[in-house]
Amino acid sequence: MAERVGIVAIAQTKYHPNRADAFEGELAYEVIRPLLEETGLGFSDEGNGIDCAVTCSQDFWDGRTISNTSVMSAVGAHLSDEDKVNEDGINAIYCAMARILSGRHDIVLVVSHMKESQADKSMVENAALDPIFMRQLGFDFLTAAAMQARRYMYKYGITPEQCAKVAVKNRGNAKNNPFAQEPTDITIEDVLGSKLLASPIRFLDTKPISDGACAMILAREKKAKKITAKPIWILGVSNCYETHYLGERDLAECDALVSAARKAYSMAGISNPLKEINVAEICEEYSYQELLWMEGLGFCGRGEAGRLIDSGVTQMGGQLPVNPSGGMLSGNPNGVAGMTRVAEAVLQLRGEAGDRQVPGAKIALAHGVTGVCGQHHGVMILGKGSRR
Amino acid sequence: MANRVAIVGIGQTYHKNKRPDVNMPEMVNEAVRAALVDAQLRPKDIEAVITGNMETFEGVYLPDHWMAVEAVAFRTPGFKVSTGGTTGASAVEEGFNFVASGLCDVALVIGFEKQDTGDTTAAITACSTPVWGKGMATGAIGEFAKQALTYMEKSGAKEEHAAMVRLKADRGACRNPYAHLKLGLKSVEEILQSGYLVWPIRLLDFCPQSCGACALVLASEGRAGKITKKPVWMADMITIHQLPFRAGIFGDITGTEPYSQEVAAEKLYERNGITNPIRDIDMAEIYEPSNWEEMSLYEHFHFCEKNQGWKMVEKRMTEIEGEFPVNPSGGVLATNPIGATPTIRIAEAALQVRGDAGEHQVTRDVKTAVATALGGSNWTVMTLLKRSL
Amino acid sequence: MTQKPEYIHIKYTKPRYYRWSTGKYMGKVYKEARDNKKLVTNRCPKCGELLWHPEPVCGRCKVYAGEDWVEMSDKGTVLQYTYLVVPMWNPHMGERWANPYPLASIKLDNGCYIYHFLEEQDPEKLPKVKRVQAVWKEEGRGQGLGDILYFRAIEE
Amino acid sequence: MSEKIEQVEGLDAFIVEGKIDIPNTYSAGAVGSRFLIELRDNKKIMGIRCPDCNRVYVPPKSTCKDCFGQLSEWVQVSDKGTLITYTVDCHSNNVQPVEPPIIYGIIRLDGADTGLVHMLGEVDLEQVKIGMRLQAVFKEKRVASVLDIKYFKPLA
Repeated sequence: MAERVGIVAIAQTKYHPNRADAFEGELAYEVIRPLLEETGLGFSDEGNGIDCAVTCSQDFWDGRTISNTSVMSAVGAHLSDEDKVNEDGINAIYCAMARILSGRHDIVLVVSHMKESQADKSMVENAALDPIFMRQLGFDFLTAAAMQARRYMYKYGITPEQCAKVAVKNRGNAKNNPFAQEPTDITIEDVLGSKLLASPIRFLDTKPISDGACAMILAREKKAKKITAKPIWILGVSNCYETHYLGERDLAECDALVSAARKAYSMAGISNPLKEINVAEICEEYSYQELLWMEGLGFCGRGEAGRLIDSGVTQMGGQLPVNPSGGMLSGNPNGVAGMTRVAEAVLQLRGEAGDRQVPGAKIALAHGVTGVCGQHHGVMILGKGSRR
Repeated sequence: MANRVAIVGIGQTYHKNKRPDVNMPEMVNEAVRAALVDAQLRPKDIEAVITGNMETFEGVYLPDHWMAVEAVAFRTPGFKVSTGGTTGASAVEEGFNFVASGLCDVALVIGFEKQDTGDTTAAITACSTPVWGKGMATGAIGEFAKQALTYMEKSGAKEEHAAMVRLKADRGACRNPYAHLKLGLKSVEEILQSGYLVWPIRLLDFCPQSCGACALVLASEGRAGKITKKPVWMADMITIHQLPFRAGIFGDITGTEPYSQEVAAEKLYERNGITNPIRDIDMAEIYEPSNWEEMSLYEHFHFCEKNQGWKMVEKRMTEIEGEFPVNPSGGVLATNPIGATPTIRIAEAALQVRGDAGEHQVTRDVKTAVATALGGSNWTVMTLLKRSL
Repeated sequence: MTQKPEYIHIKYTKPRYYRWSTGKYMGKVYKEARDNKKLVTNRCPKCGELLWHPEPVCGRCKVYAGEDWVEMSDKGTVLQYTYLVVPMWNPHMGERWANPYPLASIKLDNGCYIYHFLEEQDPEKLPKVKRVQAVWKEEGRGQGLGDILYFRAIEE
Repeated sequence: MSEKIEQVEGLDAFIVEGKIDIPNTYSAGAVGSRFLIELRDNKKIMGIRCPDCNRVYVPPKSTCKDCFGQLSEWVQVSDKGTLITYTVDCHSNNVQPVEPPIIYGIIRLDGADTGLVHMLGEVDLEQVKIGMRLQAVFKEKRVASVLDIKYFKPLA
């Protein structure tokens, strides 16, 4: 890469179970307005303002065809340029980065918004399943995740307690995050005693229904340095698809994540992620996923994530704190969650993460996931200061 | 500076009303295979896959996930975009950005739509949120009807001119092996006898609902020369959105707002030193959802002066043999798999630049071509293609 | 003789349910319509134009528009209209539906353009409908713009 | 109309309840149709083999995920197989074909290399184990759908 791309400002809403008080455009503007105020930027293609926008939303969740029409005013799209990405928000950042590196744009606004409270989660997720062989069986992503959890735990001897530890850690971490939806003091016993939804997944192993938005501004290196004293650089990024049919995959593995991580690490020059990364924000819609995704990210060997969480390495104060924000389990909407992870990583690197700050964090990892049993993973490595 | 980008592989399906013989991924696979064959590449050469589709049209959430294997996306980076009617061009634009940025050297972009799956008009009507009033939308057709009325009143165009556009489209379609509607129309009168859908839009004035897919392989300058002897260079792309402030979703019928097409065209022409579009550009593939729209689009893209679009039609300037051919492929009036439609415009323009359009290759030598897309609340995407940069 | 191959189709007919929220800005419109039979919207502080639909940002000026609420006239001029000949599937109703009332773009007297229905159903008489006024529902308001039945031709 | 609109307590915002109701019909395609027709007419489960990697796909597909070859070599697989993973699904949703709890599982049939997602029946919840042997139970009335297999039951 000839030039780096920097994140110059981020904003997120407090995540909430029902934001009926805000229409999509209102929700989006809630995070866009502070960005404009913080950076002093306006919308302009004269080289001194935001020259295009990448949005991220889902027609199925919004219940509206061309769901981005709801936020056109908010993202300054009139007589300007906007595109909508239909995966997790981390991919919208990837898309915006390509727009800048292509030399065709300088300063890009990225925003993702979602009100899960408006839709029937199971029906939306069921509609993602192949309609010929899977959809008629009437299951959703939770059921599929339960089968993945079962296979993963069976193959590697991961225990329900180890999964529960993820929920306990993350909901506890959320107490330090003013944006988190459900910061709660829970115990392993609480998790294991909560209602069984789809074995082995229990109520406290899942994330709550959540509404919210996240936005950020990306700029090419020269401009980024002028806009802020604390730009955070995207050092590495990639994403990858897995095959759709659950029976064609080894659900105890996550090859797509391995591939995405390998490319992002190679771009960022990282060879030992556990050592070189100071803080990781991972999308875990279900508690077992944080363990499985950590293996995919190479923080430990296959089947070793249970031991990794037992060792305390991923707690606050550990060698590699994972999800200081409280993660997705503490409440982030689908589609926004990956962008929230990046926003949290930016706060960590800027030293502005408040009570959830990992001291001296220099390199951070953010991860986003889309689809059934983690069919599409995005990985981003962020850093501050000089080029690696 | 950024990499230059070329189209090195073009593939599309035969477009049809119904495709019971394939499911959606299999249909996409046909276009993908054709593009790979055209580029002489293997699946593993593809470094990123960008798909474009309106998911509510088929009722499939995350359709790119369903077709990961068939679209060569399995084990490959990529994502899906959707921006309404412009989707198939937005996907190309992101593929263009990915290659130009150096993030990858070879990208596959795919637009697709399988309209035998459900009522697309209904899905388009679902663009309007019930929050703003239920039943207060007639889908795209109603909007185009309003446009047609306004155009008639302002320009003096008659229903005959709209029929001539349809006749031209059908002539092209009959020479294009991939086109969907091939009616073999003989006369303007025949068209004027077809019934009204929404007054004054006739059944034959409007685009059909098609099943189909179109895939393009894009490559960086360093790779393009190794892949093909006939790269088609993507000189530029531009996207301009518009908000429906006034009285029409597809442009302002009060005539006081600029059209997104004008803004896009003016910027694109200025950036690329085009001062006289029909001299500096050799042909166009435009997204014309109705024949009425085609005439006003000529004006918005500055192919002619205001209110003169119908005269270009009358003078047969935009026929295959004409001095400025528009939609020799038969255009959207003949073939409309929505998510693929803008991709097909770019593919067909690229075939013309390559000289590979076969029966519907235009008479004029095509060194420069423009492809356009239309969608959303009058959003425009334009692509400028060149034989050499 | 070759047999025509049999192809299987799989049907899904269940609707997807939603609980859309109006948010604060459109919520104000719903409330004023229900309580006072009034159409309201907000005004951009920069260009001074009324926004429609109301929202926190002026799409044209790209600045925060705030909450300068203004009552709109319920009289206006028909700019353009069209009507459905063939009933089309309405996704929000789950049935084929041809609106008996023609849909029109109406310029309200203080500048906003809105879409609504016209009372006049006769295609012959429609071109003559120019000046119109909203006819409000007497019962069961609380449906937002649906609180206006249609716009009726008026003589001035 | 099933639509209900109500004000959110304490807010000038309204909830508009409604639906998106567009029936969809999916083509199974030539490959999918053959599989479903065999289920319906002959209670046979068919797979498709990739000649390059020898993998047998059940359910069948027309493109090999690894070799990208176009597949056409049909093979019949057993109606018996091994459970790879499962879940006892206790939560209910709007699209389940039967009342929960439902046991979902992925079953690798003898002769196949990929797993088929389906349901389990005639089995005690405590009895379900990864690795257990199962056999398909077909419905009496079959319509060429993946649900023509009623469920998989433990092999006696």
